[in-house]
Amino acid sequence: MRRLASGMAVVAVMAAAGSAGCAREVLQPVAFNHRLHADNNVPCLTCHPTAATGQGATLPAVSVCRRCHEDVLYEAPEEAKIRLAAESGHALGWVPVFALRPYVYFSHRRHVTLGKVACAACHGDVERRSTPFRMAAGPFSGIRGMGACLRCHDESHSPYAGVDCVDCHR
Amino acid sequence: MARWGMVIDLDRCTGCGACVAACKVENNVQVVSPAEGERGRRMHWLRLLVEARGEYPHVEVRIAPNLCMMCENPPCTKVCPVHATYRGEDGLVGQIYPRCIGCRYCMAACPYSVKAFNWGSPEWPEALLSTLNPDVSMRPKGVVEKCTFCYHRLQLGREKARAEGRPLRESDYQPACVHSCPADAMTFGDLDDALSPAAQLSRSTRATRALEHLGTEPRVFYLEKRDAPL
Amino acid sequence: MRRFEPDSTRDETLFRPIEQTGARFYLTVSVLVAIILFALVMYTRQVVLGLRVTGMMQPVTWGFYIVNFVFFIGISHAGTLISAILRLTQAEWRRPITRMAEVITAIVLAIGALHPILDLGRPDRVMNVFLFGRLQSPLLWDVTSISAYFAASTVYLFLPLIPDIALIRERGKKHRWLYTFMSWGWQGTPEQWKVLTRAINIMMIVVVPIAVSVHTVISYIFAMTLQSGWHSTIFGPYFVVGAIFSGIAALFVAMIAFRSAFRLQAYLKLVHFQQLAKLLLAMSILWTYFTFGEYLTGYYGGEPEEMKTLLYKVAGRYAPLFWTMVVCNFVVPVVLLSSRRLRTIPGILVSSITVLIGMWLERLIIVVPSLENPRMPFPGRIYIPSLTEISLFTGALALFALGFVLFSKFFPIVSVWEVQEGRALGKEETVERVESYLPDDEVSHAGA
Amino acid sequence: MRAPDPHAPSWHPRGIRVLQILSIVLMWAFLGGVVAWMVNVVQLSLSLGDALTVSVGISLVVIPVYTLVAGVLTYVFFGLQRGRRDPES
Repeated sequence: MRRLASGMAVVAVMAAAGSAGCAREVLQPVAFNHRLHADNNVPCLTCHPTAATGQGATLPAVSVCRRCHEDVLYEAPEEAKIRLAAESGHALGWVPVFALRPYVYFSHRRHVTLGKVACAACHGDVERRSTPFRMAAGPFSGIRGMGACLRCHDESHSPYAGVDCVDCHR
Repeated sequence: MARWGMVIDLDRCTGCGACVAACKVENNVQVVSPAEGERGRRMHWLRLLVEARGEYPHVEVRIAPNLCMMCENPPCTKVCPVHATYRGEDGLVGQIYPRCIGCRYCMAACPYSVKAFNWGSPEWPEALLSTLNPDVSMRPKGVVEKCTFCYHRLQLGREKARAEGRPLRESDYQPACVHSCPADAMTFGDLDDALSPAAQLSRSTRATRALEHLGTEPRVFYLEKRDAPL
Repeated sequence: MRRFEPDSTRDETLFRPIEQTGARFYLTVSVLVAIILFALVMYTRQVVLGLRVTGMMQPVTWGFYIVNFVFFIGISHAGTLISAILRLTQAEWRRPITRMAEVITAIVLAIGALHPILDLGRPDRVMNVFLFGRLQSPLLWDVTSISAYFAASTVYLFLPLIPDIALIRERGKKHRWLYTFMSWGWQGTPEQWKVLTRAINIMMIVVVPIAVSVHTVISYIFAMTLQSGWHSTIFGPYFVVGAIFSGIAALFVAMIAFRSAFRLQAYLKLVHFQQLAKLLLAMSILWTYFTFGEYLTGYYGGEPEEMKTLLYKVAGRYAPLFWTMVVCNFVVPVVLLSSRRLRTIPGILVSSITVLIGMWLERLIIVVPSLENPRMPFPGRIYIPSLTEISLFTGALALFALGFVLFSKFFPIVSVWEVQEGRALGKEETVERVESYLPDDEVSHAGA
Repeated sequence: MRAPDPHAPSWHPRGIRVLQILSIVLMWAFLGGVVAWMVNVVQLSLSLGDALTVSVGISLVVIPVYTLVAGVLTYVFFGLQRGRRDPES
């Protein structure tokens, strides 16, 4: 069975239109610089380890940051926020920017560990990003709708890249 | 591709309802208030069919778990106006909640009455929230849902087998109802694999299928009671 | 070609309701609007709370909304189908009737088509039908067929309206720009008449098969499933017959209402009613024949699940409704309409109302008992509609009445030019036509 | 709105003309919508291997019916324009 090409395109367009309208601009608690970390050879999985083992790639808790930022590395005010949060015992409060809708099932483990899909394939060039994400999770924000999934799932002939609706919508 | 199917031995079934409970918990099936339940809005993906046959004093009570029959020729998928219910690549009948418009035509067309409709928004008591299965979505109000043969378990099984670099084994994939049956009345497996217990039981002379005359070709077999009057 | 000039100064009675607005009009409209607003509130509540505000449940997943859908679409057949048949057969008595029949179709079709949306659990996803539609589903057959019928019957209502719109424009008493716009430059020249007559002739032929297809595919919603009481081959024609039957009854009610409200006694005479009543009588008998055939085959076959539903209808819980339906659809119309003495306007009104009730019951008896008796045993449930469903039903009826009242405020409810044409040419044409039927006499035959 | 002289235009004739043309364009836009819908549905059934013959068959009936209705309407519209006594007014 081959998949819904045109219908999906329509939905993707509508979703794009919807996300443009719905995504709200937010301020991340820390002006996190992905580029700086990547350049210092910190791979994605260091801070988002569940991407390899679980369903979701979670946002790091303060304790994860503190593994490196226990002591003062830079005289940067952003780094100070981490120490402050750790001392006060408050969570950092990252605002998720890649959020799945509740009716979509996506396993990071299945893609990252089993499928050997690079993070950038879906998340884009995060490694080259020096400013924090500004848009909060709206419908399909960040991920470019179901069309983005189908780009791999339609063309890859791997027996595991299923294109059955119930694979993701169950 | 495996042809997943189920055999339910009515001789072993005690009607304890473990499968019903297991199904509800596994699949986050909405729990409705007693008042709504009285109004006929109880939701089940699997329910116990209690049927009294014959006339007094020759009465026989037949209890059978009733779930989606995963028909090879499903009457429900034919009538869906929007591709929300369809027969997937595994031959299992799927229901796609984000697509469903809630017209309930599939429910009207299903001769087994196994589809359930979300008459209202699901309301979960605080205490139950932590018991929800993260592998299965919570359906919004206004869509039709039904048994999936615990499709998420098939996916988890496949994933496990792949991680271990071996083919999928029957033990990797058992629906929650089969898993929970204390009387061992339910057998699940590949009906095309001659060695699988499910396939062997489905070829038993006691094996029947519900409403066979309709030509829906269900994948759920019932083994009639041995002492059942004809 | 013989032509006549419609006269905007004659038939004042037909123009009066458009140009004079009385207190009664405002009263009617405000009552109807109030009923509709209440229904709207109830529907909003349903959208917010979900379908649990209705009386539907497992396994009776279709109730009033689908019943009313079938009922309203059925009535729509009044309209265009009857008007087209009467035009096709050149029935001279059609002239004051056709317009009303066509209006019924256009209004009731729009209301009926709304009902499946009322029934949806997710009305916000109704666009999925267009984005991801599946022509294998009988529901999509309905969407295509009903929208085609709506388009065709609206055109069929509009075309014969053009000369009348021009007449109102000439009178120039009201919204001149509206009537100028809608009359499309009509001046009544011979070429324009030729074009219009040809178009009406095409449309009246086109509209008949479309109308038949509409109710056929509505019956297929049920007949295509395997449910007992639904899975029947005669459902297509059975539904079409029922549709025309209820359509004529609705037409009668509208005719009688407008006759007394607008004082149209001079236009809608007893003879018009009696001619159409014969058609109603014929449809009553045809409907009874179909019902008999449908139930006898089910009964004689005696398939257990079929029998369960059948007995539930005729001797079980639905028996009172079933036999009321038989009385309403067969006994009352046959008694009242077959005797010349009883075929009066009150008699026709009574039988039309009973037919409407009976046909509504027929739709109910088709939809609900089959669902209350699924093939697999299900703890017995009885469908009782909730206030939401009842108020939406009354709302739909009020919307129908409002549509009719508003139409009659803008356009003549009796086709002025057709009545005048009948006066000017009808007699002559009929004589000519009848003469053409008669055997030629020996002399002229020999001469030819 | 009520002009004393019934022949005096109470609305700019060109505005009405535009509205009339718009109404006929609307009918064709509707037809276009139906055709697009049918094409989409047939395409879907093709990509899903889902009752293609039925879909093509139904669309082959539906599209001509709509075209006919739109055609009749257009025929009347232009027929009435051509048949006017004073075409320029």
